Amino acid sequence: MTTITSRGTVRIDTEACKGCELCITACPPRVLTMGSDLNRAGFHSPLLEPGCTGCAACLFVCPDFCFEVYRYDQPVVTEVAS
Amino acid sequence: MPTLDTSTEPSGARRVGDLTPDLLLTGEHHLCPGCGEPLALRCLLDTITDLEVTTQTIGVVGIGCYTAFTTSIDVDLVQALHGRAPSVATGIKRMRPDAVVFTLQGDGDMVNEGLQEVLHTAARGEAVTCVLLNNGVFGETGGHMTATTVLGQRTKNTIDGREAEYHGYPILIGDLISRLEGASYVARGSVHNAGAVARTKKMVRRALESQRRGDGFSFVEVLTMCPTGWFIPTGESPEYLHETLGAVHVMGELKVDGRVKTTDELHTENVARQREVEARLAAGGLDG
Amino acid sequence: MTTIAVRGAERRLMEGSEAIALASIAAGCRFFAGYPMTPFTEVLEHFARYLPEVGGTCINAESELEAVGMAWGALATGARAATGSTGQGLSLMQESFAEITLAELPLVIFNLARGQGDYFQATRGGGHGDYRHLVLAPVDITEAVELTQLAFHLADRWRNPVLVYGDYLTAHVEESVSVDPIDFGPVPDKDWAVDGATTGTGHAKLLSPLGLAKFGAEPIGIEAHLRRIVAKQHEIERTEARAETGYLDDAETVVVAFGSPARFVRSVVRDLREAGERVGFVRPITLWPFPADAVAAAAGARTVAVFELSAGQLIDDVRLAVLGRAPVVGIGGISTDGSGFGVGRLLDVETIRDRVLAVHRGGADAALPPLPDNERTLW
Amino acid sequence: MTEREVLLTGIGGQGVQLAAQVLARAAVLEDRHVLLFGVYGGAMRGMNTDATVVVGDAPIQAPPLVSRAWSAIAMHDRYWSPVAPKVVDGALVVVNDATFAAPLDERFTVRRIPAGELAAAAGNELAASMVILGAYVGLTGVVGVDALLGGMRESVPAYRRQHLEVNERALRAGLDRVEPLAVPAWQREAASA
Repeated sequence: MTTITSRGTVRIDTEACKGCELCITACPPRVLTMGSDLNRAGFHSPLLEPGCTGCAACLFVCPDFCFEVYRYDQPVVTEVAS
Repeated sequence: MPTLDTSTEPSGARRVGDLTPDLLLTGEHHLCPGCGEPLALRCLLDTITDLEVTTQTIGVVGIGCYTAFTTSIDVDLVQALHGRAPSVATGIKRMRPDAVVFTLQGDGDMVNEGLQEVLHTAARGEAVTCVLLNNGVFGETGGHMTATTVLGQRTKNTIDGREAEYHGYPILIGDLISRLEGASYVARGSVHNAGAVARTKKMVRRALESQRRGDGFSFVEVLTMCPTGWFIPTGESPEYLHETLGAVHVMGELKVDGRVKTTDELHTENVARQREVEARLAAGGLDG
Repeated sequence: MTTIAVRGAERRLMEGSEAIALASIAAGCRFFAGYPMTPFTEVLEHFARYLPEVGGTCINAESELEAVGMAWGALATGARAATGSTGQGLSLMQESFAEITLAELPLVIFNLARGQGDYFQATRGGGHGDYRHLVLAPVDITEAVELTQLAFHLADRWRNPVLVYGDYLTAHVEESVSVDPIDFGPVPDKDWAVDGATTGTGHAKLLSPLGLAKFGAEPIGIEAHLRRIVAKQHEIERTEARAETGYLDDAETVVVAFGSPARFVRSVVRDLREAGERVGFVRPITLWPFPADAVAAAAGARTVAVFELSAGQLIDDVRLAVLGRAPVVGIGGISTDGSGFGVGRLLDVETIRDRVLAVHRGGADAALPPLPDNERTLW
Repeated sequence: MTEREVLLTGIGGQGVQLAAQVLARAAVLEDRHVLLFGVYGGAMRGMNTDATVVVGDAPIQAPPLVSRAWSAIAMHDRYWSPVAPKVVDGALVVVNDATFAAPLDERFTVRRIPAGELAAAAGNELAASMVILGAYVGLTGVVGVDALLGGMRESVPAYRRQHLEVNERALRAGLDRVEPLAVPAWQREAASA
């Protein structure tokens, strides 16, 4: 086991997402990946893995206004299999 | 790797960025996946909010994909004809000198159909801010060549790429405008990555501030992705923008306080800027 | 009391162009944009001179396209605004005219034309889509002062463009006139005008030719929007037609003419009446809506003659009004001078008299006398 | 309702348009109704310059291109021929003697004025049109002397103020040259003459 610290997190409006993947490449810590579920419009939307810094890069590049960005008062530590 | 719940508001956290700009009545829109126009629009609308000029702002919009936003932008708007927004903005500004007046046009609108409008408005030094969304294609008709399409760029009617001998050369509109005496602030930004968006937002802010000071004409060109019109995957469009349009339409503040910068100066600034953005992202954010 | 009111109120010699500018200002016009073109140019000059005196703005626009765009913007703020040109320049503005009409903005347009061949352009519109402009055609400078002010009133009342159609003579003849403000009554509030105050309140405004409404408001829909405009224009058609008529009761020949040439026709008809000839005239003051009832009243005559300085455009509307109850014959035609700006050989009292008499005596099939050999080369 | 028409003709530079302006403004000063239409397309290049002035006691009904004129002023004979048919029989025609060499139809009441000489004597030979206008006003009384001088002052642009005195002397020279009210424009003036 190892730990990953998240200084921030995001809320994602998956129904508004059109699956363009701009957020995936824009994310500096690379914690966004495309999910396999389809939303009602038939698009894939991103998933968040631990390690978000709350930098808001995803929000800046999202054409569909899907992201709401948060910074934790105290960083959140997630344990993951190494 | 586990995935986290992103459907609800987290506890023990403060919100640092909204879903939808305050000046949009709804975030829902029907522009294509990966379109850069909503990003540029966000820069503009958030800046109007930040500058606290909401109850004195009037916009004029041309005809393009972004026109779909006219019903959801919570700004007093006048719908103009293709190419004609700068003249309409002129009439508005002359009758309401205290208003903050902006135009929103695409490259087909501004640089093809209405080139003389924006040039004359700049030359007159009208205290309005013209915003150009430049993706090098007519997005709304399906990806046809415009006056800003760069050499080699594939469009529906330059299917093997734009050739100078056959299709002529692109117009670098920002550069052209920066040479006009009446233009006080001219900048060219982009929305191909988060750093570029943050920088573009700053340009819009400086342009609107210049207008409010009464310095003269201000202009922000924003390079935007059009993966549909470029016929490439959405994920590849930011890099395509940077390598193709961005290589010709060089980004940066082309004219500040009446001084025109050289292309070398812009390149130097761009390299420094890129380092700064990388450092800030590594440090945890662009909004600070 | 403004400087302009003092300027205009005293009866003095002024050319039509100046009278139009002063009458516009008396009507509250505070914005004008135009591009010089003979014989319209002096209208622009006078606006440029007088508007700043009342805190207004006149822009010497870089083209007609820009002139009409600027006026569009000024109108959007609720200001009374106008543009103008010669028919040729108006051709360039037609796209905007069409959209401004569909956006329901009260534009006033001055056409100081190179003749009467712009009748179709004025009454049918050179632009796209279903729209009409009210068209007022002054006979002289005194009437131009009145109709210019009426144009601003009607534009506001109907939220529809109004075109004032004059010519070289309207622009350049000088007459002793006074410009007294005329009160035509109240007009609706311009609650649609943009000033930025509703931005960010959730109730921002949108001035769109498509009848679009902001998100959350009751959507109108493009078809319903267009139908509403058409209904409005039917109401204009029903209520706003104006004409001057003379001697129709027992006239055997009725002459129809508009604008400056109608002044010549009126003079000819009066002279012929004094000589005992049973002739009459109808002068449409509004070209749209066309005063069909007034013209239909002429259908009792043996012959209806149309005098216009064009290949025959007004005559179509006259025929539609008369509906075959009397023969309608054109006694005008192409008439210009060597410069192309003026009005040419046909605009001559003796020539018109000969032509009216030919039809009066010989009926609709009568051969018209040839044109006199006195072509004017310059104006 | 009486309307008095005067057709003015000459070549560019002779002051035809100025004379028309002076007469029209003078009539407005007397509260008459006036129509003035000047035609001077090629005037700067020595071509024709014409004007129509109509003075009345009610709003002018005559069209701006008059076909039956009550009187005429001709500064030059070069463009007289298209004007002559529009002048009625017996009408007063005042001409500048030196530049109107052509014979004039006997159906007119002609007054030939040596306008150039009188203007030169008044201080500027270029003021010939003012001499002719003075003579015309003297003969017709279409306006009074005070109004005539007032109309002249209103018509001269600010940058030509230095000509006011010469113009006044020229107008008076014309007035003095003719028999007063020989062809009266108005009945009242004729009766009081």
